[in-house]
This record gives sequence, structure tokens and C-alpha cells, in this order.
Amino acid sequence: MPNFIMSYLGSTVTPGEAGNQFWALMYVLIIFAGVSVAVICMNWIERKALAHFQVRLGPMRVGPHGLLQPIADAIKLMIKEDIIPAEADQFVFWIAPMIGLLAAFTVYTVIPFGPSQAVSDMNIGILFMLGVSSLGVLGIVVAGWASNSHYPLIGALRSSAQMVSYEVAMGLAIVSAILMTSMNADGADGTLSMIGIVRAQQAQHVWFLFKFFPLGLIAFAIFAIAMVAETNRAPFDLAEAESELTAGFHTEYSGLRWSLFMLAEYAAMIAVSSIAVTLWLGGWMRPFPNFLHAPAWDFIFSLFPCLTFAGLAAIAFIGTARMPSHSFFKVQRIGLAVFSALLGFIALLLLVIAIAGRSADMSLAARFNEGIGYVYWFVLKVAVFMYLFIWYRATWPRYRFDQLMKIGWKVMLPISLGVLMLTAIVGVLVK
Amino acid sequence: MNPAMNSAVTSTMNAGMAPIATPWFFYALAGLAVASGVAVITRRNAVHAALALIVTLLSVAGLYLMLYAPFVAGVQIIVYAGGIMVLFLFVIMLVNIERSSKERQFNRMWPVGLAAACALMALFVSAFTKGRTLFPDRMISLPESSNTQQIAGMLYGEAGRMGQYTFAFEIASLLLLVAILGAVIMTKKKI
Amino acid sequence: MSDHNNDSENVVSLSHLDLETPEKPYLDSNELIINMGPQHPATHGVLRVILKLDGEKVLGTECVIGYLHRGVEKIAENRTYTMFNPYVDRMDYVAAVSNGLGYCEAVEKLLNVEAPARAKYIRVILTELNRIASHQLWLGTHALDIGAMTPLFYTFRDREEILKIFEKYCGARLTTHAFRIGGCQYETYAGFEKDVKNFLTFVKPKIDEYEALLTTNRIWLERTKNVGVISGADCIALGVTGPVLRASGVKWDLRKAQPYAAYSEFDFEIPTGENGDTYDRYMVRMIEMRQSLRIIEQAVNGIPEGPIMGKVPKVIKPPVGEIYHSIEAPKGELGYFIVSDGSTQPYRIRVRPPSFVNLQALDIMVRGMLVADVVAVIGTLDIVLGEVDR
Amino acid sequence: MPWISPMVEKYKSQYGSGLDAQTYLGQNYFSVDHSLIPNILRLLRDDQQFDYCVDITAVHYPKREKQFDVVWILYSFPRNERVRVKTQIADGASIPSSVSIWPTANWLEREVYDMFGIQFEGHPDLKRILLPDGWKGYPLRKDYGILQQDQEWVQINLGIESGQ
Repeated sequence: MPNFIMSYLGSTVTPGEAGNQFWALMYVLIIFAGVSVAVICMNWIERKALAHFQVRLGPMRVGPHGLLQPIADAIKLMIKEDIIPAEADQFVFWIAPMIGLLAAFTVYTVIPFGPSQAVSDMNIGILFMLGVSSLGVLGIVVAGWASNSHYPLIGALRSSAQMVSYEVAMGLAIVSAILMTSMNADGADGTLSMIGIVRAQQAQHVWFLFKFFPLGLIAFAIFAIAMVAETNRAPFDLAEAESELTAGFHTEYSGLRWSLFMLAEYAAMIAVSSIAVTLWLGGWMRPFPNFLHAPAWDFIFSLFPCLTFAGLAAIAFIGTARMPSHSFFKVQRIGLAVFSALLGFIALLLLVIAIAGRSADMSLAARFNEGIGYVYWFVLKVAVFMYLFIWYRATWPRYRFDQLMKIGWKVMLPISLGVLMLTAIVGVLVK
Repeated sequence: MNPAMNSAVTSTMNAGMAPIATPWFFYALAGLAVASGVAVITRRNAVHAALALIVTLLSVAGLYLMLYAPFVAGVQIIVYAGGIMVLFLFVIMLVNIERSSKERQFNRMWPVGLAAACALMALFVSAFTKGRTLFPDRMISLPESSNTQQIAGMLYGEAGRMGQYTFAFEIASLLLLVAILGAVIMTKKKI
Repeated sequence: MSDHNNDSENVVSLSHLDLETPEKPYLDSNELIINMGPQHPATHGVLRVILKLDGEKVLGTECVIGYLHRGVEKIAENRTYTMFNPYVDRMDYVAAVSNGLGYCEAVEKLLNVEAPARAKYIRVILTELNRIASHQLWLGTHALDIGAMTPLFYTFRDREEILKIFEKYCGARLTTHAFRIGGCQYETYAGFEKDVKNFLTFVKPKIDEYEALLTTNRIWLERTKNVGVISGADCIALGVTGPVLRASGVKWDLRKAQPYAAYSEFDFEIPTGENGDTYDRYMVRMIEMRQSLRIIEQAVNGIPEGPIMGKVPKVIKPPVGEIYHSIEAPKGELGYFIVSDGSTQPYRIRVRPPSFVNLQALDIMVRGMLVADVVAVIGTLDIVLGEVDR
Repeated sequence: MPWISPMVEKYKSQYGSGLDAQTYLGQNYFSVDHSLIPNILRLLRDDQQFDYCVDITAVHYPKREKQFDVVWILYSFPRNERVRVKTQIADGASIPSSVSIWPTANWLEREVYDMFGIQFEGHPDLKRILLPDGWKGYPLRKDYGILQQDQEWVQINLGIESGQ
């Protein structure tokens, strides 16, 4: 059994590909737990960040600075009664959130957190991702239909029309990124696999964002806008336009079923932004990998994870210090102190690994350090996108439905087609 | 899918290709496809039928994966399950089914339908019984390059020379364009 | 309301405004009757709008109002003039101070009495502060209806400062009842001028903050340009007044046209828009806020000393007769038609509510628009249901 | 006191008995016989540019044989001037609607009907605007008690014994 486990640590191929069922399952569990935790943190961050944008504090009551608020919400949603409307279609009503969740989570099997840190590396990675994310539309359409009332039906129609039309723009933006993967110096073939794409960026020493300067950026911009529309977020949140259609397709849902939809929405957000990171921002590569290549630089960059956690611990510690010493706050002070201690401990651990793993030999610590580095940079880039999502929600008003479709078809589609053709032409000229 | 065929597959598998084609995967997927196919016909509720159709399409995509044709599986999911089925559901939702289901059975062509079903059944039975002679026991030659390259080669041709099907491919796309234009004109409404 | 037939076909027909009816579409789409019902987040109170939709497009609307009808005019006939004063604040509870000003001035005109100069200045300061507060509340809820969440919190934070000044001056934040017939009830408290000056310096950059967030916001422009367009002539024909009228290009403001309460002594401009769409109304109200700041500044600097209460008899018994007096409330022309029969109780008080008349224009502005625009147009009309239903 | 102005002279000569102009506290108003109503208003709007009908309301004098006073308050943008037109009609009598002259009259007349029960001929859809449709009784009449409610409507719709 031990060598079975150790066998994977050495391999440079993703467990799925190496046929290593045990580690593949392990990765699935890690990713599933990881994404759920990420969704919970995302919930908290969204409420706090949105609040601070709007000159208010956000949840402060449950746990220190509202840290336990997401957990409280989760419990509340589980306890809440699960109402099924009268003549609703029981089976379809029950399966709709499942489809949504299925679509949101199967995308993660393909997302590469590191060269070998992914569930499996399918050679049609991107295509699989597009296919599964188009299944998400079904969940919404069916949910709207099953609730058997006016507003959810209109909400479902609207959001599915929106997702279908932005999927096209998204697909074309992805095609132009894939086109770039085939333009590396040694004439190797392009690839659809996600790890292949990041390898291509590594080989070409450039993030696709900056390749053929304006083209990469435009394709990235198209994808960034399409992904916001794909997940019904911020300026494109027609489905839950509270002011018109009460809450769109999940009006009739309540309790745990409703939280499944929220889980699916946040998971889809994280999935879509991680695809953007993989395609355009060089997945798990640390910034300036070739430009600053000296080992000293490697060491500095490997310190980043520990610095981030140290920073968080410091913030939490200051929070504890500034908390008023009144007896009411005793429990919260202890809670925050424990939290900051935990963060400090993780920072210390990362520091030790970074120092131990400095040598380039294949010792366990070095490989571990490298793995942490990959995952850290990838997650950091995804976090930047998450912050953008919240920022959009705070500042932008909502598009009207016809404007949204107009942009989808008349603006995004032509531009993405144009960028595709230009990339192809420039690619042929350059080679 | 007799055992001989299966052993041939596993023996010629090179290092890169993980063994997907374990037999019980095939039986599970095929069974699922047939079951949901039957469900599509028998369900009274249109949305249930549509969902069953989606399950069928996804299981067919799984079969493609087993035949080392991931590209076709991916396209199958995107085009069929993701695209066309959504439009199916749109139509089902917009045309309120209660009205159409109440209408009387308007055609009395069931004998013709029965005859066609019997002919099809005969065809299947003969194909199944002859089995080996119809499909010689060819060794599945594992594609050396990935499935996507092969398709691209056939469609667009490699290294400058025209592929076999490029012309046909372009004609098909023109046909689709005509269909789309027709649809737009038919439903033209001052928006 | 039970026998009120839901599919009421007699949509408000304003045929003489020659609106072209949408030509018959090829496929006969099924028209949807949707109730933007009394309990709807975007109807600023208890208003029910019956929308006749063809798909997303609005074919016609009919407003069902009266949910908040408290019979203020009937109560007026059984109260003395001074007792009726607090009722007036409850009509347009967002701009209560201007209601009070309108009523007190109407009765003063009936009594042929003039409020002293200092009282007039105090009245102008409080009314303009109230106008800013009303516009801020409008901006917050209007932006929220169109989807921008943040302005709501900015505007409410700044509105709080005004309400603090009201509370210090007359004890109430919203329905202030600060004026009496003949002048003001309370002398300004010690730090009044200082508070108002601090407020002026505090709120000026804040209004720029709202503008920074919305005026050049690409989506905001997309959602408000050419939405709910109404021409100047239609406005006048429909009796629409206030910022909606000014945004359609008619330069008319009662504070300039028929000055009352010391407005003639201040100089300020009246903003107008060109094509009368939601964006112009937004700009007009933002400029109005800045003009109000100018007025308050001049008023606070030039406030005269002197009594705050005119010579008004203890028991008010105006002579027989009737008068009509109107002021420029934040929503439009707020008029009082008082008929007195010589007793201490008014024989008849008719209040001309700007929101009630402006709401009538909703049907024209929304015809041919989409459902999302109905919400935007109700927001831009800035109606308060307390005033619509009285 | 009587209101003397060239406009008044012209109309006095034209209509003689049916019209007389007063002024009180600087506000001028016509008292007009109800037969002149539609064309005097049209004249004021077209010739004298009173293009904005500020308000339409009514006052109830139970003791007079012509119980209701219907009042039009008009304003002219070009001349920045207000005028009121008053007419007296008996209970149950109807009066031509002025919706065709000023569209704003639509809701204003509906409210006067709702509160006083005065019928307006030619109004596009004259029905109650503030009170529920089935409500019986016209609240703003002097004989309508302050605490009075339409018990029957309350029982049917709200299912409670009485509103009080």
C-alpha cells in the first residue's frame, strides 16, 4: 500500500492519466472539498467587500468580523423548510439543481492547478470544459420550467438565451487562444489539453495575454466579459433582476435546494475564471519565470505563499488587538486570536518548506515546495478574478435584456471572429 | 463485443493510452442509452422526455470516448446536449403543452408506422445473427496522432493538399447558413 | 377590489396624442397581462401597474392606485387650520417640509398675513435642505432599480446629515411639522448656521461622487438614454411639472415664475434638458441639488435678525372666500385650493399633488418600451404613493 | 370684487348673462353657467393660451339647490397667469368632460367622480380611481360621515365585521 501511495508523488503525470485510480479519487475529493471551502470563503468575502464598497461593515455579529457567517448561513439553509410548489413537476424540480451542480463541478476534473496537480489531463481538455459548461444552461431552463409559474419561466428563458449566446463568443475567444498554442518555435502541434496549453505558454516564454500584443489582450477581454455573462453575474444578472422578475429561475426554490443553486453559481464562477487563468495568464507559472531565472529569484518567489499567510495572520492579530476589551467580546477575541495563530502556523510551515526545498535536488521538500508554488500562483490569479466579479457587482448597473443580446451577438461575436482571423494571419506570417 | 476483440484492444495499448475500454463500462453505457431511449418514447411529460434524450446523448458521447474519439465526444456534448437540447426545451416551454396534448390524435397512419417498425426489427435481428461475417474481425488500429488531428487532416487536408472532404464540408456549412436565414425571415417581427 | 376585472381592456387612451399603434406582427404572439403588483420592490410604495405585454414590449399600462388613501381632504373638513398642519406632512412624507411650507403660505394668503423676513429665510433653508434629501432618496432608489447598488448607500449616508439638522431644529426627522401659520415655531438652535455650513462643505464633494459613479457609466447611459421620452408639449398637456417637465426642455420653475417665501432674493439657475429622457431627468435633478446648495449658502449668510412669528390671531378664523396657492415641491407643483366659510375649520381643502398627475404620464412614456424600462421610468418619475393616494 | 380686464369685457359681451368675473385677494375667477363649459374652456386654452390645466376639483354645498361647485384651475405658460373657472351644477346632473381639451383632466375628473359622484360625459373611462370599484357612497360629500364606511363592501371583501 505505501508504495502505491508514494508511487504518485514522483510521477510527473496527472493521476488520471497515469491510471492511478486511488490518487485520482483523492484529487477529486480534495478539489470538491477545496471548491466548497472556496465557495464559503467567497461568500464571506463577497459580502464584506461589497459592504466596504458601500460604506458599511457587512456581517460583524456571527463570529469575529462575521467569519462564521457563511457557516451560519449554510446551517440555516439546511434547516429551512424545502418548499415544492403545488403542481410543480416533482422529479424535474428535484433534478434541476443537480444538473446545475453537475455542470459546475465536472469542469474541475480538467483544470490544472499544477503540471501534475489535476484530476486528469484529457487531450480535449478545453472542449470538454465548453461542453460541460453548456450543460449548466439545462439546469436553469429546467428549473424555470419546473417551478410552474410566470416569473421563473421568463427568468429561465432569459438566462438560458443569455448563456447560449455568450457561449458562442466564449468559444471563439478560446479558439484564438488555442491557435496560439500551435505557434511555438519548434513547430510542435497545437493542443487542446489544458496542461498542454500552459506548457505551450511556458515554451513560448510569454503569457498568451501578451502574445501578438493587441490580439491576445482582445481575446482575453472578450472571454472575461463572456464569462461574467455566462455565470449570470454583475452587469449581466438579468435572471435575478430583483427589480423586475423577483428572483428569476430560482424564485420557487428554498432551503437546501436554493443553496445548491448558489453553490453551483459560485463554483461556475471559480471554474470559468480558472479557465481564463489557464488560457491567458499562464496557469501555474510564476510571474517572469524566464526573465528572472536565477535560483535566488526562485527562492524569493517561493517565499510568496508564506508571506501571504503571514500577512493574513498579522491582519487577524491586529484585529484581535483592536477589538474592545468589553466582556461581550471575550469569545470573539479568543476566536480571532486562534484564527490568527492558525494562519501564523501555516505561514511558518510554508517558510520551513521554502527553506528546506531550496536545493534543486529531487528531495521530498523540494518537490513539495514546487507543488505549493504552482498551486499558490494559480489560486492567486483566480482570486484576482473573484475580486473583479465583486467589483463589477458593486459598480455596474444592470443591462437590459435586448442590450445584453445585442452586445452578445453584434459586438462580441464579430470581434472574436476578427481576433481569430488576425491571430491566424499573424501566426502564419510570424512562422 | 466478444472477448477476443477486447483482448486485442488491451494488448496493443501503448503507454500513453490508459485502458478505458473495460467491458463493463461499455455494457453500462449501452444499457443506459437504450433505457433512456425507451424512456424518451414512453414519458407522457415532454420535459421528462427531453431530459431522457439528453441522458441518451451523453451516454453516446461516453461510447465515443471509449472508441478513442474524444473530439467527437466533446463536440457531441457541446452541440447536442448543450445546444440542440436547450432549444428543444425552449420550444417545449414556449408552446404550452396542455393545449397540444389535449388535441385529438389527428392522423390515422399507425399501420404504416407499424410496418416500418417491423422492417427495422428484421434488419436488427439479421445484423445481430450474422454478426461476425458482416463485420470482419479487424484489429482496431489505435490512432497514432490524437483524434482531433485526424479529423482536421481529413476535413482540411494536410501539408497543403486538399483533404478528401473539404468541399463537402463547405457545402454543408452553406446549407446550414441557408437554413438559418430562412428561420430568421420566417419569424421576422419588428422588434 | 374583488370584482375589479383583471383583464381590464380599457387601457388609458390618450388618442389625441396620436401614438402610432404597433403594426400587426406576422405571428400573432399571445399578449401577456402581467401585474406589477402592489407588493413589488420597484414601485416605490403600494402601486399596482397592470402591464399589457407583447413578449417583452409594453403595449399599454393601467395604474391601479388608492391603496394608501387616508382621506386627508375629508379629515381637513373636521379639523381647525392649525390642527390640520401635521396631516400635510404625511402626504409626501419624503418632502414633508415643502408640504408644510405650501399649506402655511396658503393659509397666510387667506388671512392676508405676511411671515416675517427671518421666518422666510429659515423656511427657504429648510425647504431647500429637504429638496436635496428628497432628490438623494430618489437617486438611491432609482439607481437601485436599474441595478447599481452602491449609490443607495452613499445617498442615504449623506441624507442622514440633513435629517440630523432637522432633528436638532424641530425634533422630528421625516415629518417635521416645523412651520406654523404665520411663521416658524422654533427659533434656530445655537449651532444652526454652523451645522448648515458644515453640511454644505460636506455634501458638495459627495454629489461629485454620485456623478463620478453614474454620469459617465457606460451601462447607466445605455439604460437611461432615450428611455421614457416625453416631449415638452405632452408634459404640458398632461399637467406634468417639476424636474420631469424641465427635463423635456420647458424652463419653468415656480420659485422663479411666481416667487414665494423670499426666493426672489436669491439667484440660482433652473436646469433644463433637451430630449426629455431618463438621463436628462437625472442630470436636471443633479444640477438642482447643486443649485439648492447655492440657495442655502446665500440664505444662511444673509439670514436677518427679527421675530420669527407674524401677527396671527390665537384662533384662526379666515374671512369667507377661496384661494389657490402653489409652491415648487421636489416632485413638481404642489398646490392648495382652500375654501373657507369664515369658521375656524376649512370648508374644503383640495391638495394638487404633483406625483398623482406625473404618474398619469407613465402610460405614454412606457409605451413601446421593455419591462425593465417600466421600472426605470417609475423611478425617474419620482412618485411617492402617500402623495398620489392622499 | 368684480374683475375688469379686456379679456373679461370680450367674453362678457359674447356670453352676457351666463358669465361673470370676480377677483379675490388678487386671484381672478370666472363663475360660468354650466351650459357654457366645454367651449369657454376651449376658448381659454386656444385664444388666451391657458395651456396648462393645473387642477379640477369640486366643492359640495348641500344647502344650495345647485349643490356642487366644479372648479377648473388654469395656468398660462406664455403669460405666467392663473385663472379659475367655476360652475354650479345640481346633484345628479352631468357635465361635459374636458379630457379632449387637456388630457391631464382624465385622472382629475375620475377623482372628482370618485369623491363627489359628479358624472363627466365623454370621459374615456370614468370609474373610481382611489376607492375600490365596488364602493358605494361618495366620501367628500358633506352628508358622508367622517367615520362612515361602506359596511357591505368591507364585509364581502375583507371578511371582517366592520372597518371601525
